[in-house]
Amino acid sequence: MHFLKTAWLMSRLQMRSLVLSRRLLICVLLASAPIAIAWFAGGHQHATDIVPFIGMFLVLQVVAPLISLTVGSSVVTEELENRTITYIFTRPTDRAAFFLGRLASSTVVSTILVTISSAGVIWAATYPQAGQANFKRERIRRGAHEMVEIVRDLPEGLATGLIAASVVAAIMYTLISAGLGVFFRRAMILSLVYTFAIEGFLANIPGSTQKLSVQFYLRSFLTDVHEMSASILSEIPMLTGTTLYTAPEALTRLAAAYSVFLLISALGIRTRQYMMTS
Amino acid sequence: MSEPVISIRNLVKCYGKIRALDGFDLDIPSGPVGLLGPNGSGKTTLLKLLLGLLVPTEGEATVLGFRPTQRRDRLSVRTVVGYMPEGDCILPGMSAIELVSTLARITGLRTEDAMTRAHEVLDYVQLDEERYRPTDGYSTGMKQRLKLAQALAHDPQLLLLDEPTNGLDPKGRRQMLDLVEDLGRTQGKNILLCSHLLQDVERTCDHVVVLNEGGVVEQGKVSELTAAKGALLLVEVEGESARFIEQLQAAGLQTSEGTEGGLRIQWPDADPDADRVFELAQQAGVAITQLRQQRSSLEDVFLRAVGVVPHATSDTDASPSHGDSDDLLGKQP
Amino acid sequence: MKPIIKATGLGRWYGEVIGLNDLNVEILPGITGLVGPNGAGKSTFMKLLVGEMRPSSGSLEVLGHTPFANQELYRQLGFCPQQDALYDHMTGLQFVTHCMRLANLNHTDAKAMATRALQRVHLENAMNRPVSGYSKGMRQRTKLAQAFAHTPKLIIADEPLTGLDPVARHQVLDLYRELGDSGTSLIISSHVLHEVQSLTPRIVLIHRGRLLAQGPVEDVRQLLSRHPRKVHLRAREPRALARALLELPHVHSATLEEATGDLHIETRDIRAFHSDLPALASRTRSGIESLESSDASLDAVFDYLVG
Amino acid sequence: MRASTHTEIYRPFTGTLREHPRRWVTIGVSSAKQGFKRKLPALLLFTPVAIGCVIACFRVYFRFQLLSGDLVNINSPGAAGITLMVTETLGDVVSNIFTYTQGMAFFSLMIVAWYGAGLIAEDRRLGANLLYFSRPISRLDYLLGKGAGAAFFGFLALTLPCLLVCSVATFTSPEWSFIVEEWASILKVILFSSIWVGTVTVLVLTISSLVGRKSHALIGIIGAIVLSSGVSTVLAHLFNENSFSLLNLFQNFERLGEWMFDRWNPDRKVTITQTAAALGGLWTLCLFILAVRVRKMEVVA
Repeated sequence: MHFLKTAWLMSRLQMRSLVLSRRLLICVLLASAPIAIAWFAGGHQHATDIVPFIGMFLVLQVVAPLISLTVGSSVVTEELENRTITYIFTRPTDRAAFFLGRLASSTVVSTILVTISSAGVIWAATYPQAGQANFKRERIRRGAHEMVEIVRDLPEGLATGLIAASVVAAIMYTLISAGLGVFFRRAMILSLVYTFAIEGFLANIPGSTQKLSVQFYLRSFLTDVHEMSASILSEIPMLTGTTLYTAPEALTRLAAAYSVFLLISALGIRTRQYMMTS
Repeated sequence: MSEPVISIRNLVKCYGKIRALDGFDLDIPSGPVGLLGPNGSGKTTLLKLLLGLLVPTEGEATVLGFRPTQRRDRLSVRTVVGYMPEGDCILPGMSAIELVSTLARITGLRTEDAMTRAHEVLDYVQLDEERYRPTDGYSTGMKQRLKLAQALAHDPQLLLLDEPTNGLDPKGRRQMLDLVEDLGRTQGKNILLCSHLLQDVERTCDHVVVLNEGGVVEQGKVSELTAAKGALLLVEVEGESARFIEQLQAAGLQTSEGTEGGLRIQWPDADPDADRVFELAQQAGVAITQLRQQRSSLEDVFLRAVGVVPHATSDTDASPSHGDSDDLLGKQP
Repeated sequence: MKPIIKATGLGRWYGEVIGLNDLNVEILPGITGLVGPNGAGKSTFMKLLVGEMRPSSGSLEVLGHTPFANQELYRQLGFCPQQDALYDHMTGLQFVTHCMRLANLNHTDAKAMATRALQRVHLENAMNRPVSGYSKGMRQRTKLAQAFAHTPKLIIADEPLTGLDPVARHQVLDLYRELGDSGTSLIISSHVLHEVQSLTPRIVLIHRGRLLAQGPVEDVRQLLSRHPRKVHLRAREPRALARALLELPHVHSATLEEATGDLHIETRDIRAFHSDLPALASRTRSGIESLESSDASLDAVFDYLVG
Repeated sequence: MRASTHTEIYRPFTGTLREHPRRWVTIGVSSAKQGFKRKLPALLLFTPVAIGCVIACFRVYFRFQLLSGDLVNINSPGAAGITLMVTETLGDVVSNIFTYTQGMAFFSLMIVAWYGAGLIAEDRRLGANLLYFSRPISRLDYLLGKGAGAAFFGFLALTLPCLLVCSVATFTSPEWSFIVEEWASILKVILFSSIWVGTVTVLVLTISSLVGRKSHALIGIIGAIVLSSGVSTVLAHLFNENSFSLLNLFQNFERLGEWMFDRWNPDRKVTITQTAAALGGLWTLCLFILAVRVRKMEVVA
């Protein structure tokens, strides 16, 4: 019971410090970039071209990891760098509760932001008057209603696939950077290196090593439901030689990896000694 | 007294609504001077104004003939003033010798002079072989001495020292105070020393200025401010003090409990006769371990000046104003 | 009395750097001052005490528990860390309340306790403002408030007086005295030795990662028999007094400082000196004006031991 | 000789201060010196630069050798055709330099970023601004000094190799023809590379002044470059319009070079005025931020 209460307190603390932080501002800017691009592109190209293109290359490969890393790396590292972690670790609380609580808040924040980003891309790309500067105000207000209509017109499953993939991406990458923060001081740089150097490398060379990257599974969500994005993927020469999973398969595997990494991190934080160099 | 080193006329500095300095006049004499005041009393603002880092809202200050409050002298005043800031400050990646010589050259020394000078001041602060090592690994004591060395690099006539003993262990503190004392008393430098440790100021300075809430509340010579008030003897005894007290009272002396322990003996006339006390002690069979004329300490002077009753031991009788005496925002009009 | 802290062969390394080496110490309830030069291992010892680190060798018991991440211990422990770090987006009251809630109190109790603690450190006027606007002294006092708000059995404070102005120093020292009087045990590290001494006679002195001395300062001074005790006297007729004093068997030397007229005496037996002095003074009537023996202070003991 | 002792502990300084010390030079030199202390990153960053420079020099050298007929007898039939072909492939001096600067734009950026990222950020973190501004330096001196320190390494990576290529051309060209006929392009090369180095330096210093650590500044610089070029590429791709490439620093640089060396591609929809305006806008923004931040650093001192 106390464990849950601590976790709740910790998640509230994290939520408050996140909401007021400069990090979140950067994340919001990051999240809005693809939406803005999709909006401007909306007038020039058809939504079925824009959504997979921006969704795949910008949202899933760049924006989702960046937002999740920025938010997730604050879970342990921020307290450690500010050296406020002492106040929590010298209280009768379970350290794992600290980690889980803060991770929960971060995950919620990053998921919301990434989902907004990908949903925004769909909305902006499909909005009838997108890309035109002289739109009228009332049209915007009616936009949400119309969007539902237009999303229905999109090829089947494209919207759900992209949103599902971005939710999963946010959850995964947040844990990765938070978990790295448990074990290493420079979590932010390490997770940047991991996602963009290691994973970018693994995901874009042919062969079964792709299965070691999160990106690979995210692609499964898109191709499984939508032929259009599958055709985009097949245009990338590096991706030949591997077959993607179906969405449920991908989800199970990711869930398994997630639980293992979560367990390792939770155990790690209970046993690791944190040096606060003064 | 000779020409004042620093003279200040009606200096006002406002940050928005807050008046950090509240328009005071002040003449600081030559020699080592202590600048005291609670946190947020305007000490730091004053130092920044004297260095020409801030522009005052009103008023004028003169430092050794320069006017740091004027645009013209804003930079040149810093050639005659050495500043030792509070907190850890180092130039990243440099060794001590590089740091001091670089800063000396920035001040305007020629390259060859700067190198010689850097070695001399580092000798003075006793940074020996360490001077060739990067400063990142220095201990607090070494960093503090390095900071003093860089302030001395251009042989300034006035030194502004901000908390030079902060964070030092007893040995480091003694070394630092020895240096400050030598600079002020033997080398004849003008020093303005800010410190929260009143013992440091008492030891190294001849003169003190107490700031509070942006104004000067007390200034004068340390010896005069702490001069003995009346004939009061403070005695510490070992053994049966009850009998001793009885005997003292029988001899017509008033006694009371001292604030820091011990026994206060009030003498009827100005010149106390301690031999008499020893005589009575011998009769009472007690040993005397400590005997001195009561002087007020600098702490008493300080606490009185900033409006706190000295030795207010319980929380309740402390005056309400000092609850946030170090509270900058609490001074809004 | 049962010791609150018991360290046996305690050691801690950071790679090849030694932090603490074979430390054996028992600390009894009450106020204890932890002193030592920079880098002596004080901070390491504190970190081991509050369970931020595990020892590399030996064992450590605090209130009967091994400290590392031990929830049982943290119920009875308050820690005031050295670093000037607080959650800047919170108000003082929110911060202390938050700490109390982590100690498993419900919101109402936590808030009441936090308010009381903040009042005791004189922050009642500032406690509803964000911590980011606090001065250094106010931050120190906030840290202190969170350490004692839940009435722990033991409070550990690492350099709690740094950055405080004399007024706040005075108040905080008084608060420590009160806490000590009310039966809380305190372990306080500080570099300003006379302040430690004004709080407590009992010290633990660590140097180069080893225990150098422990116990009441006066007793420690007695053990340092190879340094004769020094006494400073000022008298109307110092020469006559010096001559008389040198006849005492335990007086080692007498030096007269020409410039000030101060008389410095070295004696092997300070007790005998003190008890002989009244007789001698009243016999010679040399007009003693002051008598001080400064080298029994913690400062002096520290100097003799650490050098 | 008269006996004397010199046991004084503190020696007063008897010299005089310079009348007009160039204080920013001191800061620049000391910043550059700090950069030289770390050997490994220097080795890694300067290796591609050195390789590129050697290749360019060799091509220029080979070309003039061919033209002068030392290697192949021009008079022999057939050889003339081959010589012409090879020299055409090797390109003239200016185009070699131009190719080099384009290839090294990214590396020179990384070099300036590596050496410049910490210059202001670390100063603030370690409180060095307190020490600097207690000296008689103005904010401009400070900025110039820091800028000079970072730009020095950009100069090493870009301007110096270009000058090397020019000097190789000068010495190998027959009868000093290169320096006689094309002296103006040497000046252009210097100007062009200085513009790039200056722009990059200002950008790096600005980001450095906004964050508190060197690593954050590096992340910020890389992020800013990657994001701006990514976004401009995506936009340009989606709209088939080149004006979005104004957002891309590298492409602006390329266009500026094309204009200066008379290689303007008529297909470009962007005019040189627009490019200049984009670069000018960047400078203005950066200098404004720097002015505000350094002012704050002085007062917080």
